[in-house]
Amino acid sequence: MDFSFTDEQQMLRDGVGKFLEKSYDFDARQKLVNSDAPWSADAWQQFAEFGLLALPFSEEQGGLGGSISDCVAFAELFGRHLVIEPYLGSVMLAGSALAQSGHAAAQEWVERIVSGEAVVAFAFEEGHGTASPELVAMTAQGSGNSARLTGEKRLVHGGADADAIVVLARKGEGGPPAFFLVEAGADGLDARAYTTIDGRSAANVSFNDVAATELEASEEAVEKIIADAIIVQSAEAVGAMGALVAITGEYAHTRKQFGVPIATFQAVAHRLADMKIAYTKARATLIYTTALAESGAATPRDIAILKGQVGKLGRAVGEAAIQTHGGVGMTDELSVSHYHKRLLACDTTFGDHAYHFRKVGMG
Amino acid sequence: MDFSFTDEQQMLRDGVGKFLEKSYDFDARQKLVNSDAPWSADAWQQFAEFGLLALPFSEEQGGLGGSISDCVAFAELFGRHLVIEPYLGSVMLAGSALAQSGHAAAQEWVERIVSGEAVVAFAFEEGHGTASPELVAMTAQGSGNSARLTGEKRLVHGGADADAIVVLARKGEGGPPAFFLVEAGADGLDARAYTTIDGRSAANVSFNDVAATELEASEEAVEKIIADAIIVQSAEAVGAMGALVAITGEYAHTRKQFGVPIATFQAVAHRLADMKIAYTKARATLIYTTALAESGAATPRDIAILKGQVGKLGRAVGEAAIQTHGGVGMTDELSVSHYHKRLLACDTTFGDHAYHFRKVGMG
Amino acid sequence: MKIEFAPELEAFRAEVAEFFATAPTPAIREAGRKTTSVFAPFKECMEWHRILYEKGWVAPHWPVEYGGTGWSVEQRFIFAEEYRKADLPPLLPQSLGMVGPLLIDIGTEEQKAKYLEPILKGEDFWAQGYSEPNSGSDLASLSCRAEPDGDDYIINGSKIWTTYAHHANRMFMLVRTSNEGKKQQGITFLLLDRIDYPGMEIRPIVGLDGFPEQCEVFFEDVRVPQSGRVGEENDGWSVAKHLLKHERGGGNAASPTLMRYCERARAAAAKTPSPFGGTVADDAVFQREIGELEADIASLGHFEKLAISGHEIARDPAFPSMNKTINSELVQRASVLMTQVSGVDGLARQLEALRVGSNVEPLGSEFDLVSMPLYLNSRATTIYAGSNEVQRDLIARTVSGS
Amino acid sequence: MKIEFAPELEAFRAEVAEFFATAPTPAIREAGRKTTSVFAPFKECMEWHRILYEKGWVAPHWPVEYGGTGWSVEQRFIFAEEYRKADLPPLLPQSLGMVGPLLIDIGTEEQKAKYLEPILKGEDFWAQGYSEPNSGSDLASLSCRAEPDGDDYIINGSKIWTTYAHHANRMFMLVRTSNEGKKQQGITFLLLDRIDYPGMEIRPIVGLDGFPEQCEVFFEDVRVPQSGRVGEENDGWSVAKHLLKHERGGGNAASPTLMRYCERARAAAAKTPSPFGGTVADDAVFQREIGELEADIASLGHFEKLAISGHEIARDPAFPSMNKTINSELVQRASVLMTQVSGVDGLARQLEALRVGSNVEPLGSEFDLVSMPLYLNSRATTIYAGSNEVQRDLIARTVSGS
Repeated sequence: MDFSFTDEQQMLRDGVGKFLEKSYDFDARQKLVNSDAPWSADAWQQFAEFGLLALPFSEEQGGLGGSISDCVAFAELFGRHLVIEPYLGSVMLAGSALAQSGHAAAQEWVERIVSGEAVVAFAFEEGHGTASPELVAMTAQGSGNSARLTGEKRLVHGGADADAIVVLARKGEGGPPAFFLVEAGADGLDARAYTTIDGRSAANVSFNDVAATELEASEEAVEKIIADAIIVQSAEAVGAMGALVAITGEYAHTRKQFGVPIATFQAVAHRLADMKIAYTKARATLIYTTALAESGAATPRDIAILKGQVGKLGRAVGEAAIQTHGGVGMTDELSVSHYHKRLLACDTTFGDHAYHFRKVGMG
Repeated sequence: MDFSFTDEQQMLRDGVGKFLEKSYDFDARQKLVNSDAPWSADAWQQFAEFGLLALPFSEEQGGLGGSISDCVAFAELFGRHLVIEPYLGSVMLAGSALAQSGHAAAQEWVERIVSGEAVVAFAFEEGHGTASPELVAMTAQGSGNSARLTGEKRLVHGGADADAIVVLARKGEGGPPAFFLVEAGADGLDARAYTTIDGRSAANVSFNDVAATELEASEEAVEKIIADAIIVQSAEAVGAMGALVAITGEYAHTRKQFGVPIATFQAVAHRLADMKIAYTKARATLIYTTALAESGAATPRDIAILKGQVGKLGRAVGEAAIQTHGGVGMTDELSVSHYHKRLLACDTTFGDHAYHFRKVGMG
Repeated sequence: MKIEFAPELEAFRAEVAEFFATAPTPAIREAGRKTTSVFAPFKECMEWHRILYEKGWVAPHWPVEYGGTGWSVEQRFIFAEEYRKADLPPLLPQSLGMVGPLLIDIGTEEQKAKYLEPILKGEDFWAQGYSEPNSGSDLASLSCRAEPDGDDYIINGSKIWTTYAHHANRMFMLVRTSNEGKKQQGITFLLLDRIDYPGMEIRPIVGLDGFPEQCEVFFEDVRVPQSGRVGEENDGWSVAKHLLKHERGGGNAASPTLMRYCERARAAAAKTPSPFGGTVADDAVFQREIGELEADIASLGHFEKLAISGHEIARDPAFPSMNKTINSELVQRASVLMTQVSGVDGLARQLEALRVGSNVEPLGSEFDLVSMPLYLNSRATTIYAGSNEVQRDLIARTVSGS
Repeated sequence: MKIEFAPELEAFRAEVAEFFATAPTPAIREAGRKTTSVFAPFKECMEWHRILYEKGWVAPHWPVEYGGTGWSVEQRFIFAEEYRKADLPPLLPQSLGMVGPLLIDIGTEEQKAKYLEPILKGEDFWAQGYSEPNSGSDLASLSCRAEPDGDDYIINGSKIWTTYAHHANRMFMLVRTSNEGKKQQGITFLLLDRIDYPGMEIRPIVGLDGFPEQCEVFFEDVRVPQSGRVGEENDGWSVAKHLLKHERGGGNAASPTLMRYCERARAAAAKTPSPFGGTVADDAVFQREIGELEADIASLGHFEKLAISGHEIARDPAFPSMNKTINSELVQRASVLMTQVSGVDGLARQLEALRVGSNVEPLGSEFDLVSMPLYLNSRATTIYAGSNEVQRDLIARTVSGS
């Protein structure tokens, strides 16, 4: 067993980390969130230069043939810096859906994603919490190059700004879930854009008999793409948890009440201990599950355990961080509340911890 | 609204309390539990003299026409002193079942219960947790004076020592639950006696075509008798919780570690605070629900809330008391663990807190 | 023990329900439904305040001679229950629940004559100036300074977490008038007639939910009259402690609001498909969780009713702290349950749609619009008015074996 | 990152499973099923210890040169998993997990030569004498005194919570040899060759589950040789701290035992009717709860496997305390779930039926026989080996921002 990052992965982390420290500190991030831009084109270009946009794709497709642990390696840093760019949607989800398709148009889109030229959104959620592909209800009419989509997808990150959208929908009434490609500006496509609580550009996208191209995909391929996205999103969440442990520890040793640092109060100290335990548990599960996935051995149960644990523990760490900070933890000005909102969003998407724990319990 | 005990109730509490302080301290109780006697005949006789055995019965039946709040008034003290006598089974349950019946034999048994001459057990549980009369499966054949019972009842307090047993069983296949009277020593009756974790004499009782007398009872009467028993048992549990708060507070202010009383450690102090909050909540719900029942207005939901809260909070208080005491809390020698085991038993019988909360949630 | 269920009470309930069904304007109703905090939208809340004043129902918990209603405990609970059922904006606590009762208890006749009626009428709204950037849980360490100067004090320093100061016209506050002795000893309680004295500056603080609910208030050589002092100079700590009882313990019962959150969660759950089949409302796990929450809220209600009836429970010195602790943690639990029902539909930031009078349609249901802001805002309940850590310290001090 | 799933490992698993299926006697199997504590029934446990010794598998975590197996991390986990699946009694930790590894690390050559082999062979069983009636969490305040006298020490005082002292033939202990300086400084770590030295008295303590698992040990002028000292005089605290790492962190992984509890709970639940219809195993609430518990146990397993593989996580100074905290709280949660499945059938006190070799039939199933004693006994897990309060203090000390 080996659960450490390779030297190459460590180098990638160092490089990405230095860039984010320098160009993506919390103030810069907040300026970006509060701007009209859906994300930073500069940062995206920089990610392309680091090879992040090419990482998960095969060399034949112009990618770097990276593995899931490569993605985890830098995704922790994305979490630490609250990166809002649609990496998960465009690269891990839409990109992987396109890459596994033999369709010529799909291959072109992959190239454009890899080069940073295009961003493709991924439309999955249908409201309240579409935890798994098996819960997707939207149904495509027709197939191949002449499929038609009708219905609504919610929380589509980058849905109003992307160059195309990959939609997960059923192949005909009662059919299996499959991917469909829709180009931006297609007739009948309408996106209502908004910002999420975690500072991302998203949209609820309605489809009114929209022309789409079916990207053939096996059920296993769909499941694997979602599972890999869950691992990478979990890495982001674990990165955010680590940041909160550090920030809160620092604050508790600095902030004085009753003449002493609040870390000297046992109630505060024990909360810090619980935060560290939660972070350590979540990180251990992230790393182990990544190694399992890397070995091709991660089961749906393993993924459910990871998603459930990171969701539950992330929430707990966020709430503890706010409580320890007191009033200032409640403000928009400090990063603490933004980390917490990111962790809430990670818990909520792709099924929250209650959903996944129950799946584990169902055996 | 008035939620206080009346002067008369307060006098009863004072009298019973003084007796228990004097004759039923923890050492005496442990001696009794570890003896061969199923309970203390002396204490039972004393309860008769206080009128406790007559309290819930009407004056026409030789009782005192007391109310549910009268019973709650002294039952808290039973809990505080970990009284093991089968008051709940013989008086609140079997006694009330007999008292509501028009049957002549039943009336005679009531008189013998009131005088302290006889103890009657109540057979309800059928294993793992028979939370409600509607879950009783045992079915009587025949009816009236010639009913026959076959099956097993578990956790029958005093089941091997009582002079008779009142059994809750269905009136024929799919029929409503009703009470059946079986005399001790009846053919086909077999009791396997044991002591419970909370020091009570109980038995698993098997019925092999045993002759029984049906005590006609409406479903409402059955429900009311169980509800009243739940209130009285909850009062015992609340009394036990109050004792644990006091004992643990005392210990935390006496026991020193690191040169200071452990109560000065915030983790211990906050646990004491949570114990007090739990006790106060449980007691408020006990008192309010008692007042509701006294006014004839307690619904099944009210009873489920009481049972659930006392079960959950009692467990939490017991566990906190042991943790605060550390090693000595784990011993048979101190009362702490015995209170906890009593609270566990109260939670477990008549449906645990998880059952009742779910009933509340079902609306 | 007894509880009255007299027929008159049902008539009273009908009267209250009728009034709530007819008196509020549409904007007030909207403000009620869009309340995502202890503090309702200011403008509509004060409109509603004035309507209740006209009706004579604005301060049921005040003594009759000062404008209270003289209702029985049962009536007060019926009023609170109907109030919550109608989803009306809760009245703001600073004036009616805090400074008003304080002045009734220990104000001078002049202070009562001057301040109580404008509070009742909804003409005045008071801000509370207690916390400072370096004095949160350790309130007694406050350093905002008032120097006597003739008949005035000159104030220098700052206050923080001054809820709705940007809406207030008056302010009560704690200032340091002496550094001698224990830190609790040199504190004075002041009433400020105006919140726009020269040298005062108010800066709203945007919260994690995106709203400017709290403020920071800066004082630079602000001259205020000494006649605004409540109690003696340097005795403000005991005045503040007296007031805390109202803040933490008294005022309005919280359980009807909490039960209303559960009702709203149940209604939304009945329209929400469960990933395990059927609706969330029919799901066993949801029922298990909301059942426990409702049981805990019921226990809080029992606790409140016992207290209001004069039961000994309310004389426990830990009562206000227990009340605050239980209530604040239940608000958080209820709001977590609400966000769980909303799921991903709670993740959109919809500040504009939340504004009363907005013509922006919410993305999902009105429930999904409020659940997340309510959850986020409720993280403050265990922090403000004495953090729950401080409350547990206080409660623990009342637990001793002998 | 990678995890090996080599075919050899499956062969190893088969070999282990085959051995566990054939080697234990019926009494050993019964002892395994009736284990309701960290500490299995003594007699059968030591029988099993000796069988494992013969096989060469008694101390997988020891270095090969001292009798370890030299297995890979994967093999150790496979061994632990198969061990738990077979419901075999866990070996007692005091000798194999505590004093043995300590002596391997820092014992003299004489001590190693004398003590390690009898531990491996199961000839010796060591008791641990740390706590005293007035020194629980504050272990360093211990006062049991050892006065040097020629080549000996004379011990006076007492020890408590000395698990299985009534079964032991040797004992390691902490004694006070000096009152100078900080209280940690005057402590010495001693090995006692016998537990029946003149002046020693052992009194078992009956626990809340009814069993005499713990003991009190009294010393009155007990003369023991100084050659039993480990480390320097007055330096016993650092020796004890070193040992604590083995006690809290290392030794055997706990997650397979915990997962086995879940398996047993699931099997019992499948035979238990739910009051809401069907069996408890099919119930959504049960599934929700056991799913969360199993996920937490899985995380502990991940944590353990990372640590054993040499990941940096194991070098965190908080590692032993985190491991102890997580593990102990999961044992408690698992046992609560087990008692919930048993329901009222867990309320009977069945000490006699629990005895290995008893001919008393349990009242219900074997599961119902063990669930409540296991729950009751597990209340100690958050108390012993450094209470979880102390562990959290230690963990918190490793959290600082910079």
